[in-house]
Amino acid sequence: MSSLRNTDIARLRAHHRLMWRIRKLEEAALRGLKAGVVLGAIHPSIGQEAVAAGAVGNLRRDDILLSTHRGHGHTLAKGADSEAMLRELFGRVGGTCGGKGGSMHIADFSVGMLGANGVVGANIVIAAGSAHAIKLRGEDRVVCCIFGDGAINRGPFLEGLNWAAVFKLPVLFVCEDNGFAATTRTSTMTAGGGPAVRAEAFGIPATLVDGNDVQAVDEAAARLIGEIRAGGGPRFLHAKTYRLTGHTGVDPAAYRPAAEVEAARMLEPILRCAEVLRSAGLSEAELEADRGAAEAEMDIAYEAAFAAPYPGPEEAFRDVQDAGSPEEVAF
Amino acid sequence: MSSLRNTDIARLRAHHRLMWRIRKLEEAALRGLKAGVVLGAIHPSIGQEAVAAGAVGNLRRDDILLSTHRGHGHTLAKGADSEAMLRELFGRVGGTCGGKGGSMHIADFSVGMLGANGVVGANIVIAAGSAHAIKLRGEDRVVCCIFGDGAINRGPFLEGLNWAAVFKLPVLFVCEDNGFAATTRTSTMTAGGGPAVRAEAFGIPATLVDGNDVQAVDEAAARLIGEIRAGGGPRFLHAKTYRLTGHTGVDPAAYRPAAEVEAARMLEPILRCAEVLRSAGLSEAELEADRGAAEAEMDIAYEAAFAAPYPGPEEAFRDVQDAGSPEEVAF
Amino acid sequence: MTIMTYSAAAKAALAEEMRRDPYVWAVGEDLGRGGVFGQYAGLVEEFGPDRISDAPISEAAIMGACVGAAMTGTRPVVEMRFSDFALCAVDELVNQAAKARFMFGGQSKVPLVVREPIGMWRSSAAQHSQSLESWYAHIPGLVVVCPSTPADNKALLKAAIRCDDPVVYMEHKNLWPMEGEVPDGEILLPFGKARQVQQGGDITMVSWSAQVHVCAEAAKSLAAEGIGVDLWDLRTLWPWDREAILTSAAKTGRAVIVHEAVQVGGFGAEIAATIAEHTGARVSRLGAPRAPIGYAPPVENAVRVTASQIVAHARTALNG
Amino acid sequence: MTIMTYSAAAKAALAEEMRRDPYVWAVGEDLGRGGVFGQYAGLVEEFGPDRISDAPISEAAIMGACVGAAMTGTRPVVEMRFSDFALCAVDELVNQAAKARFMFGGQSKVPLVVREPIGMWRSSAAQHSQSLESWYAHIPGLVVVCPSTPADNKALLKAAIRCDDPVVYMEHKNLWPMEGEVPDGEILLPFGKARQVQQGGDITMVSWSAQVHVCAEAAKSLAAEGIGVDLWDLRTLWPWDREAILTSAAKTGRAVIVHEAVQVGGFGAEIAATIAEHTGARVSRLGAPRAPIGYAPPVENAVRVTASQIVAHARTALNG
Ligand SMILES: Cc1ncc(C[n+]2csc(CCOP(=O)(O)OP(=O)(O)O)c2C)c(N)n1
Ligand SMILES: Cc1ncc(C[n+]2csc(CCOP(=O)(O)OP(=O)(O)O)c2C)c(N)n1
Ligand SMILES: [Mg+2]
Ligand SMILES: [Mg+2]
Repeated sequence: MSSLRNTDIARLRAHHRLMWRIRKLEEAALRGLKAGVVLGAIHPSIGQEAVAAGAVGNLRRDDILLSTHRGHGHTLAKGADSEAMLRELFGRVGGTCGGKGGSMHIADFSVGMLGANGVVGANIVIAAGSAHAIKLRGEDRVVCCIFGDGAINRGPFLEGLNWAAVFKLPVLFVCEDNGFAATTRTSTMTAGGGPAVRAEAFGIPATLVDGNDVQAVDEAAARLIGEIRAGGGPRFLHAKTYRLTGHTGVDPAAYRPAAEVEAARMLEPILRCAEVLRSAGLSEAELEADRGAAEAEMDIAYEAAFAAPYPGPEEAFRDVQDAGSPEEVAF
Repeated sequence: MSSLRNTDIARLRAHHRLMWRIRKLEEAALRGLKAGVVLGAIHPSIGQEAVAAGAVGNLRRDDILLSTHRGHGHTLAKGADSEAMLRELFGRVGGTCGGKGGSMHIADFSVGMLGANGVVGANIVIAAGSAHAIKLRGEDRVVCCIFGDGAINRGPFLEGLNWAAVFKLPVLFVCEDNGFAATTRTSTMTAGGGPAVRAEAFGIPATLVDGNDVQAVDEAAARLIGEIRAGGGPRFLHAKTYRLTGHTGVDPAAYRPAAEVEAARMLEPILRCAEVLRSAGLSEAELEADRGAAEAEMDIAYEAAFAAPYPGPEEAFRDVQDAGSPEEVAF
Repeated sequence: MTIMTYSAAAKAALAEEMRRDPYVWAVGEDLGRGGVFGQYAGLVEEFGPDRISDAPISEAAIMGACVGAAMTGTRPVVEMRFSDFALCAVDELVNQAAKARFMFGGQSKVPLVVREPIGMWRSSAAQHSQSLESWYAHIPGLVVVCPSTPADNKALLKAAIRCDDPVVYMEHKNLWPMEGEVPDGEILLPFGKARQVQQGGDITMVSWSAQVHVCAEAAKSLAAEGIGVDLWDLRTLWPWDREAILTSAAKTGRAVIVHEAVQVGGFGAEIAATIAEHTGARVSRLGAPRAPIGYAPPVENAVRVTASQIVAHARTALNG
Repeated sequence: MTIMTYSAAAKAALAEEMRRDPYVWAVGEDLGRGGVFGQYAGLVEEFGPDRISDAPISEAAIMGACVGAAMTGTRPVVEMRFSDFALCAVDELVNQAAKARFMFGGQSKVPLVVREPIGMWRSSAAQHSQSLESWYAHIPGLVVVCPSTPADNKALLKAAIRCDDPVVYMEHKNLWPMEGEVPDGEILLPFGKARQVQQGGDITMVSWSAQVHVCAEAAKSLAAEGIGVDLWDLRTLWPWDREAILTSAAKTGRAVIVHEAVQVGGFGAEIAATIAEHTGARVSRLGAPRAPIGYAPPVENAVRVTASQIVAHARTALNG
C-alpha cells in the first residue's frame, strides 16, 4: 500500500475528494429532508461511495450512465453539478430536471447521465438499448448501468443481460450489492449463487470486488471498461458494500442489529481510503482539506438551491410531447 | 437394451402407445386444419412426443401440469380425453373449455391440467404459484411446468425459477428444447450456457436429457419428481428434441435446410422407442397395433367432434366473473 | 363503532379474513416488516411468515404466482406497493388472471385481491403517483374497488377477499392516516352500490377514492351559496352503480364527474357517456390534464383537482 | 397512385424512412424472416440484420432497449407482434418511454414507434385479439395511431417514424391483405386530423381502424333508407380531431361512436363525453360487451359489432 506510485496517489486522492463530495451532498440532502426542503423520498448511498467513485470515475464524459433510485453518488461522479442536483432535490428552477423529477429521476444528459429510475431494474434494459444505439452508430462509447442486489430478481435483469450478450453490446453492468432490498435482507429472497453467477449464466464475464475498497473498484472497472471499449462485449461487476443509513431518509432501519451496522461502519470506504492515503504519506491536514472542501461546496450549494424559486405551474404542461401536447389540449 | 425387465417393457409399451396417440391426435388436428375444421392457429408437437410421454407420465392424476401453446401432447398425456380435446380445437360444445379457449388455451382441470398458454413463459410464474398453494395447503402434490427453449429469454423464467427456489416449492420445470422459437434458431438469441446453466444459477438442480429418448426422459423425470415429492424443492429438466413440422400448422418452415429435418426424422422418438421394443421381443404386429389403435381412436374422436354443435352466442357472456358479470351488465 | 384509520381498517379486515379462512394469505415485498405503508404491521406475528409472506422484487412473479395459487385452492392477497409497479405485472393480471375463467370455459375461478395503492402523495413524481383505475375497468373479468373511508376500506376489503373474481383493490396513499368510524362486527359491502355522501337537488356529483373528500368540501361551499349537491361516492368502478347515478342525474338534470386521474380516457368518460346516453342530463368532467405528475409542488399542484375548481365548475355547469 | 395492400404500404413506409435516415431501425421477434404477418418480408435483404433485427422473446427488453436506443440517437421501430404481448412491456412503455421527457425536464425525447397489431382475427381467442387503444390514449406522453387503409398506413407510419414522441402504432390484423390506392411520392399525414369517409346530414358516426369499413357498409344501407351519415375515420386517437367531430355533431345533432374494443372504458366514452360536454348533440356508443373474446365462431361473433347492428342502432338513435 505504501508502495503506491505517485500517479496512483493522485488518483486515489481524487477518489477521496469525490467520495467526500458524495457524502457531503447526501448529508446536505438529509439535512434538507429534515428541514422539509427536500421533497419526496430520498435514498442515501452513505457508505457506498466507493462504487460511484471507482466505477463511474472510469467513464469518459461522453460515456453513458444509468442509475437507480439511489443515484446521487453516481450522478455526481459522472460530473453533474452539485448545486443543480440539490436544486433538483428541492424541486427548484435550475435543477438538473427543472425540478420536475426529483431524487428518483435525477438525470443530467449533458454529462451522459441518462437517469435514475423509480422502478427497480428498469434501467437495465434501457442501458442495453443505449449501448445498442452506440453499436448501431459505430461509436466507441461505453454504457455503465448500476443497480442494486434486489434488482437481480426482476425479469429485466435476465432480459437486459441476455440482450447485451446476444448483441455483444458495450455495457458494464454494476451490481451495487448493499445486502438489502428496502427492509428485506436480499439473501433471503435470492436463490442460487447471486449476481455474478447469474451474469455468467447469461454469458457475461463477471468480476467480484470489495465495493468498499475504492482502489479495487477502480482497478476492476478500468480493466472491464477497457475490455468493453476494445469491443469485448458486456462485462459484469459485482461490488459488495453496505448501506449505513436506512433505506430512505426516514427509515430507522430497525430491521438490523446495531452491532452489524457498527461493524460495517469500521469498513466504510472513506475511512479506508484515507488510511491508504495516510500510509502513502498524506497528512491529516490534507485529508481534512478534502472533507472541508466538500462540506463547503455543499453548504454553498444548499444555500443557493434553497434560494432558488420553484418552477411555475406552466411547467406541468411543458415537455410532455410534441403531438397532442397538453399545452394545446390538456383535457 | 434387450435386457429390459418385463415391467420396463410394459412401461415402454405404454409410452409407445401414448406417443402414437399424441401423434395421431395431432395428425387429426392438422387434417382438421386443412379442412377448415380446426379454427385459429395450432402448434404441433410432432417429433417431440417423448417429452410429454416421459415427463407427464410420471405425474399422479392429482398432480398439476401447466403447458404452452404447443400443449396437445402434454394435455393428452395428463389424461385428457381425445375427443374432448378435438372438440376444443374445433370450437365445439363438449370441448375441454367448452370451445371457448381453443388449442392455445386447452386445459382440463379435472385431470390437473391447468392450461396451455398463449403467452410464452407466462405459465412459469403461474406454475410456481400453484406449487406455492400446494405447499401452503400442506399437500404432497407436485407441479410440472413445461415450456420451450424460447421462453428462457423472458423475465418470468428468472422470476418464476427464483420464486420456486426461494420458497422451496414442489415444481418440476421442463424445458422442451426443440431448437427453435417460431422461425428463429433459439441459439442465435440466447446467450450463455442455456437452460440448465441458468436454472443452476437460480439454485435449481438441473438435468440434461435426450428428449427424443422416452426411456431417458421417463427415468430422469421419475427421479426428479421423486426428489420433489420428498420435499427436495424444485428441479429442472432440460430435454433436447426437434420439431418435425413447422411452428404452426401452416408454417412451411423454409428457414431450415431439408437435410437437417431429414436427419432429425431418423432420430424421432416413436421410431426409437419401437426399435427398443423390437429388440426386447415385440412383434411388428404388436407395434402396428399401437399405431392402429391410436389412429382408430382419433378417427372416431374426429368424427364425433366434427358432429358436435358449436356453443351458442350466450356463451360469450358466461363464466366471465361473478361481480358485474356481462350476463347482467355487458355495456 | 370504533375510530380507526383507513390503514388500520384494512389491516383489521385482512386479519379477520385470515382468521376465518386458513387459505387466505398475503404476499409482497417487505410485508414481514409491515409493508411500505405499515398496513401489514404486526400481522406476521399472528399469522407467521408463510401467510404474511415476503417476496423478492418480482412483481410479475408476485402477480403470476398468485394467479396459480388462486387456481390451486388458496385466496391470495397481492401487495403491489404502488399501483405504478403493477405495470411490471400486466400480462399476469390482464392476460392471465382476468381471462382464465372464461378461456378455460369456467373450469376455474381466480379469487385474487390485488392491492394497488394509487394517487398523488406529495412529491412522489411521475412513477409513484398514478391513478390508472380506468384501465382495469376496461378489462373484462376484473372487479375494481376504490374505497374512500376507513369503514369502506374494511367492508370492501373483506368483500374483495371473499369474492371469487380477481379484484383490483386501489387504496389511496393519502388516505392511510385518515380516521373515521368503523362499525363493529362483521360488515361486508356489496360491489356496485354507491354511497350517497349527501343529498341535494341541483346537481349530481360523482367521485371515488380520495377525491370524494375534496368533493364533499366543495359541496359544503356550494351549499353556502344555496346550491344543493347530490354527492355520490362510487366505491366500486366495476361493477358501478348505474341505477343510483342515472336516477340522480335524471332528477337534477346536471351531472359532474370528478376524479384525480387524467381526464382523457378516465373512468369519468364512461360515466358521463352513460349518463348522456340514458338521461337528458347535461354532463361534464373534472380530471387531471393529460400530463405526467411532476415533483415540485407547483407542478404537482397544477394537475390536482381542487375544491375551488369543483365549486367554480359546478357554478358554470348550473349557469351554462 | 399504386394499388397496394395495407401490409405492403407499411413496408414501403418503413423502407422509405430507413433509406432516408440511417438511424431508423426495426427490431422484433422473427423480423429476419419477415415478421409474423410478413410485414417485414424482404427488408433484411436491403438493410441487413442490424437494422432489421431479430430479438429474443423478451418483450420487456425489446421495448426497454428501444427506450434507451431512442434516447441515444436512433429511431427504433418496435415490433410487438400482437398488442396482447405488449402487456409484457407496460412498465417500459408507460413508466419509462411516456414519462422520460417530462420527468427529466425536457432533456431527452424518446422517438419510438411501437407497432402493436390489434383486433379480432378469426378464432385467435382471448390472448391474441384485444384492442386496448383506449389505455394508451389515457397515458400522457403517448401518441396513438390506428390506421384503417393502405394509404393511411403508409402516410401515418412515415409520420410516426419522424415524430419525436413515443407513438403506439396499432395496425389491425384483419386489414393486412386489404388493397387500396396509395398515392405515389412522399406523403405524410399530420396527427389529429380525421378523415371524412362520407358526408351526410342526419347523423355523425365516428370510428377508427377496421371498424371504419364496417361503418361504411352500414352507412351505405342507411343511405338506401334515406339516412345521411357523416362518417369520420379518427385515424389518430391521441391527438384526436375534436374540431371536426364536434362540428359534425353540432351540425347533425346526433353522434354515434363505433369501435371494436370493449365499450366500457373504451375510447368511445371519451368522444361521447366530449361531444355531450360541448354540443347539444345526443350521443351513443357501440362497442364490444365487457367479455373476453372466445374461440368458437358464435362466441367470437357475439362480441363483434356488425354493420346490421350499426344500422339498427342509428335508426333507433334517430327515432329516439
Ligand atoms: C419494480 C419495483 N418494485 C418495488 C419498488 C420499491 N422499491 C424501491 S427501492 C427497493 C429496494 C431495492 O433494492 P436494491 O435493488 O437492492 O437497491 P438498494 O435500495 O439496496 O440500493 C424497492 C423494493 C420499486 N421502486 N420498483
Ligand atoms: C410473450 C410472447 N411473445 C411472443 C409470442 C409469439 N410466439 C408464440 S410461440 C413463439 C415461439 C416460442 O418458442 P419456444 O418457447 O421455444 O416454444 P416452441 O414454439 O418452440 O415450442 C413465439 C415467439 C407469444 N406467444 N408470447
Ligand atoms: Mg440493495
Ligand atoms: Mg422452441
